[in-house]
Amino acid sequence: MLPWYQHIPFFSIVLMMIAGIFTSIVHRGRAALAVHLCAVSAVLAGNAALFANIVPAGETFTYNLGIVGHPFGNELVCGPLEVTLALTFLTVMALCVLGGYKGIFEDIEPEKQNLYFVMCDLIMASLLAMVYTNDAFTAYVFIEINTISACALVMAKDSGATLVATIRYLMMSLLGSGMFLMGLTLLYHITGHLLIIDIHEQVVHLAETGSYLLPLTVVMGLMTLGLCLKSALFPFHTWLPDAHGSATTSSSAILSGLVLKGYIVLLIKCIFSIFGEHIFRSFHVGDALLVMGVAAMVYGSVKAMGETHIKRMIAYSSVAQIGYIYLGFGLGGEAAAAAAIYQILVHAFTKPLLFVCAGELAEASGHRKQMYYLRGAGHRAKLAGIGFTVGGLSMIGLPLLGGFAVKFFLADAALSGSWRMWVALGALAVSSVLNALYYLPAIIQIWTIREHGADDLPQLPAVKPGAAVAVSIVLLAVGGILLGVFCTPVGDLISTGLSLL
Amino acid sequence: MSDFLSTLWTQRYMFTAVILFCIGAFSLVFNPNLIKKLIGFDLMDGAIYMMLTSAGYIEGRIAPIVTDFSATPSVETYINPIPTGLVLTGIVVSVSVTAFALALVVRIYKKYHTVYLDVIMASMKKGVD
Amino acid sequence: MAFVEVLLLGFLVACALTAVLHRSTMITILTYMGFSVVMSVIWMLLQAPDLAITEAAVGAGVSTALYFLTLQKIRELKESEDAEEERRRKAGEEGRK
Amino acid sequence: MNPSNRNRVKAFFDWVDGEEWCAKTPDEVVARQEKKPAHRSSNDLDAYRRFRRLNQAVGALFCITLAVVLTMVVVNLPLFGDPSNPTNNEVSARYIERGIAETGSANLVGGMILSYRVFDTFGESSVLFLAATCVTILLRRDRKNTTSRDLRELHSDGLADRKDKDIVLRTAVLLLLPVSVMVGFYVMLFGHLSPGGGFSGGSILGGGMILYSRTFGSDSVRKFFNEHLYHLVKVVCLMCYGLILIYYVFTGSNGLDNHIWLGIPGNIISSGIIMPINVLVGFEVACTIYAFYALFSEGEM
Repeated sequence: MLPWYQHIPFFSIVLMMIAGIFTSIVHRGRAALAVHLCAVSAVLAGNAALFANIVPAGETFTYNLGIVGHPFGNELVCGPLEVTLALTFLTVMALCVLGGYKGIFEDIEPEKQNLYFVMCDLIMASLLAMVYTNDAFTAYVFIEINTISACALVMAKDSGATLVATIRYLMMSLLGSGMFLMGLTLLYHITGHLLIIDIHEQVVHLAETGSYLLPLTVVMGLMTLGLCLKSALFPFHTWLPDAHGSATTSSSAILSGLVLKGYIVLLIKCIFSIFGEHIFRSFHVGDALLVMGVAAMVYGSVKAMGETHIKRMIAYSSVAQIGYIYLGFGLGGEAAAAAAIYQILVHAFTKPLLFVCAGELAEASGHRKQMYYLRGAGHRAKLAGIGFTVGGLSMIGLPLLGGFAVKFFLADAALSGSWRMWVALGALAVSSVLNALYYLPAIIQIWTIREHGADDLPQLPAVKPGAAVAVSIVLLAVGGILLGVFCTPVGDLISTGLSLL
Repeated sequence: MSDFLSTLWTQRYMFTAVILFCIGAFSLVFNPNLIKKLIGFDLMDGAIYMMLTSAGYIEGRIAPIVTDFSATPSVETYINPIPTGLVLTGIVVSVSVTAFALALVVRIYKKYHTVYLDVIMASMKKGVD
Repeated sequence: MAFVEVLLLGFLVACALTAVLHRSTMITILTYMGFSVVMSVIWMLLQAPDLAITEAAVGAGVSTALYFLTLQKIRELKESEDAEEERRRKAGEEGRK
Repeated sequence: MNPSNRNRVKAFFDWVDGEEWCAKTPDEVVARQEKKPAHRSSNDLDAYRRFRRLNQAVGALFCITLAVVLTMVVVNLPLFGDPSNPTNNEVSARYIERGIAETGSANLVGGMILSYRVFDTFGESSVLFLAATCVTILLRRDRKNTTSRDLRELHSDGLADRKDKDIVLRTAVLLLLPVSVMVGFYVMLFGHLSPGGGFSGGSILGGGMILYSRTFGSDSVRKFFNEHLYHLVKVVCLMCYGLILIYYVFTGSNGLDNHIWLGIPGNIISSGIIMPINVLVGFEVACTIYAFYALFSEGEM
């Protein structure tokens, strides 16, 4: 018999899927929300127990999904890094749904509200599967689940703009999954395995003997390119601002906080588990990631400065933040990768916080999302204003906030001396300044008191946030602050997890 | 050169798959007509599946469906069953995606009266939405 | 045998090119259907009868049916739009009279 | 910056962004965020048509490059049909040699995906479920996607009970229908003995239902298959599948005996969990495919 906690990853995934299937016959939206929250909390509790059991011991285990042992079936793998990521994703998922639930019930037709939660359940299942899987083809299947349900989240609002954003997102994603599957096919052809551990053994063997080098390079290129397309790395970000900017609040939060991260987690698996960091670097794919990451950091910020629509501005800032993650992978080395993973965690808390607060602020300004109309919104919705300020300052990189820790770790990891150091440090400096250039005006704008009669805006009443939204904003902000304050233990945890991968 | 060509002939299925993949990807990304984009996606997926299946084919062996139960099946008789299984899974995925995307196309047509993505984008910019 | 293979593979490429490049969406869908049928023959050649059955049922059946339904839906919408336009135009003319 | 220069910069940004509307230069931003938003500038359609040409030329170049690279890869791959390829390793050998003993299925492919790789296959069934749900969100009639004109037309045209009066078609479908139902059930039930399985069998069944509905009107299908039944079948099938999966994986991973009776290979009642799953998946797929059709053509079941 296995220890009880080793069953948790599998049961988490299957429970979320079954919850999704069950939700499709729950005909009331609020009941569906309750089912979703129950399922997520149950899985969260399970994963917390798993965390408590394996992290102190630094234990890693694989779990067979079939009747026979190791190389003959699907497998899950779980270590400190996986369980940390899963915990973060689950927490953020619940908070995103809570934070945007008003929007969900307003934007979606009553008879279809339960279907929205089906999508949330299945997104969560696919994220967990992508985190825990040890089988490359399972990863592909769950990538597709993730793609379809993410598209459904975008289109749930059912306006013209969201439909077009969805189809653009879908086309880009389909190209991405096609590339990934092509890479996987070639990889299977030259290694003969689908389990990540076995593929790694074969890849090391191939790299040593020098056979199939060209296919191996192309495989790396295709798989990385596919995942970059899906995680909106510059210059493949074109679908992102439309999709994230036009969707309903909780969809935007889930999409930028979690869905993009799922693909990046998979990329971590590709780099560290499938190919091995050393081999990946020796093929210079990492340098391409570095360049694109830096370009994304600068370009995303510049475009965000030009936006007057608050959600589109935050969406462009996501493009820049994804650039930080890729910068970490591009720099190479365990420390830089740990910084990139740290950025995944920080961004998973901060970006949903910004989206939820932006949604609240817009609601306090008569559902208008243009910067102009948001003047003084912070006074009308105080909590959201504070949340937005915390999130924005974290993005700029104020000490004691999550964003600062990331920049510190990245800069620290970059101090290796090669040309990459100068690129990375320069990009970090420029991008911090640029971040400040669009977040600060936005923050000032929402806290500026409007004089009577100075403009043509109607006077709007103050809005009290609902309990669920308040909980969501507070917990997301606290999460971001905790990640900034306790950066050393969390950083150590990530480094341990990374070395065990 | 003749070496190259003879290898290419041996790999004829994969070579065709590559051509189809590129045609499909081209249509998926650069064709403005949404329905043709989807056809491109289906072609692309078909090409990948052909590549995967041909990776499992072995000259002179038959499909892995046992009819003689008296003896243990021998590896020498049957082709590799894994790629076929994977493709079976993949086909379901691609038909699901097709259905979803076509539903989107219908809705978009209802809204914008065209299936050309660039025209839709242009009309969105004019603020017609 | 080699001849048959070349014929089938060539047909696949030709179908794909026609489907992508032809102006008419109808032809595109029809050639895609042909593509699926030939694909299922190729699955037989590659000793994958499971795939042949699935491809014939799904690619040539369900997928194509869905494409046709979409096309039909679009045509219906177009016709009803045209009719509406016509009615509106006539009403406008009568109003002017 | 002079105006023409700025236009060029703007055009470049637009290009990188997939022809999106773009704001002015960064310098004006701080000031502009407080200004009242202007209406988005209108753009000429012709510009897009010109763009289409350029776009496609670039695309063709890109795809040809990709084709050349992949051709080089293909030439360097293990050869087609060679028994000594890396793919023919101990894993596939085990599936072939011990597949029947361990799964009880004579169709080794079907046996493999529903026992060794059953988790993948459950994911695949969920993808189909997900697609059906998405199509429902998009096309099921509600206030947003149906105007009163649509409804009026639907009823006045008799679209709601569209029937084909053509006697040839009706006879042909009547002849074809039993065959397709029979083939569908055969493929589904014999999925562990012969090629096929739940998915292909279900699609054939669903295709039969589509034919029936097309010829005799959707009302005649509604007599035996309505939305209620659709939800019931879909959810019950997937739930049962999920429970079988949980039991199977739980016992398998613990190394316990799962007490699943494999039967005598070659018999119709054999192969443990594979035949039940094939049947469950088959029903789910048939329902889903008919649901696709009904939602596409009428917006309701």
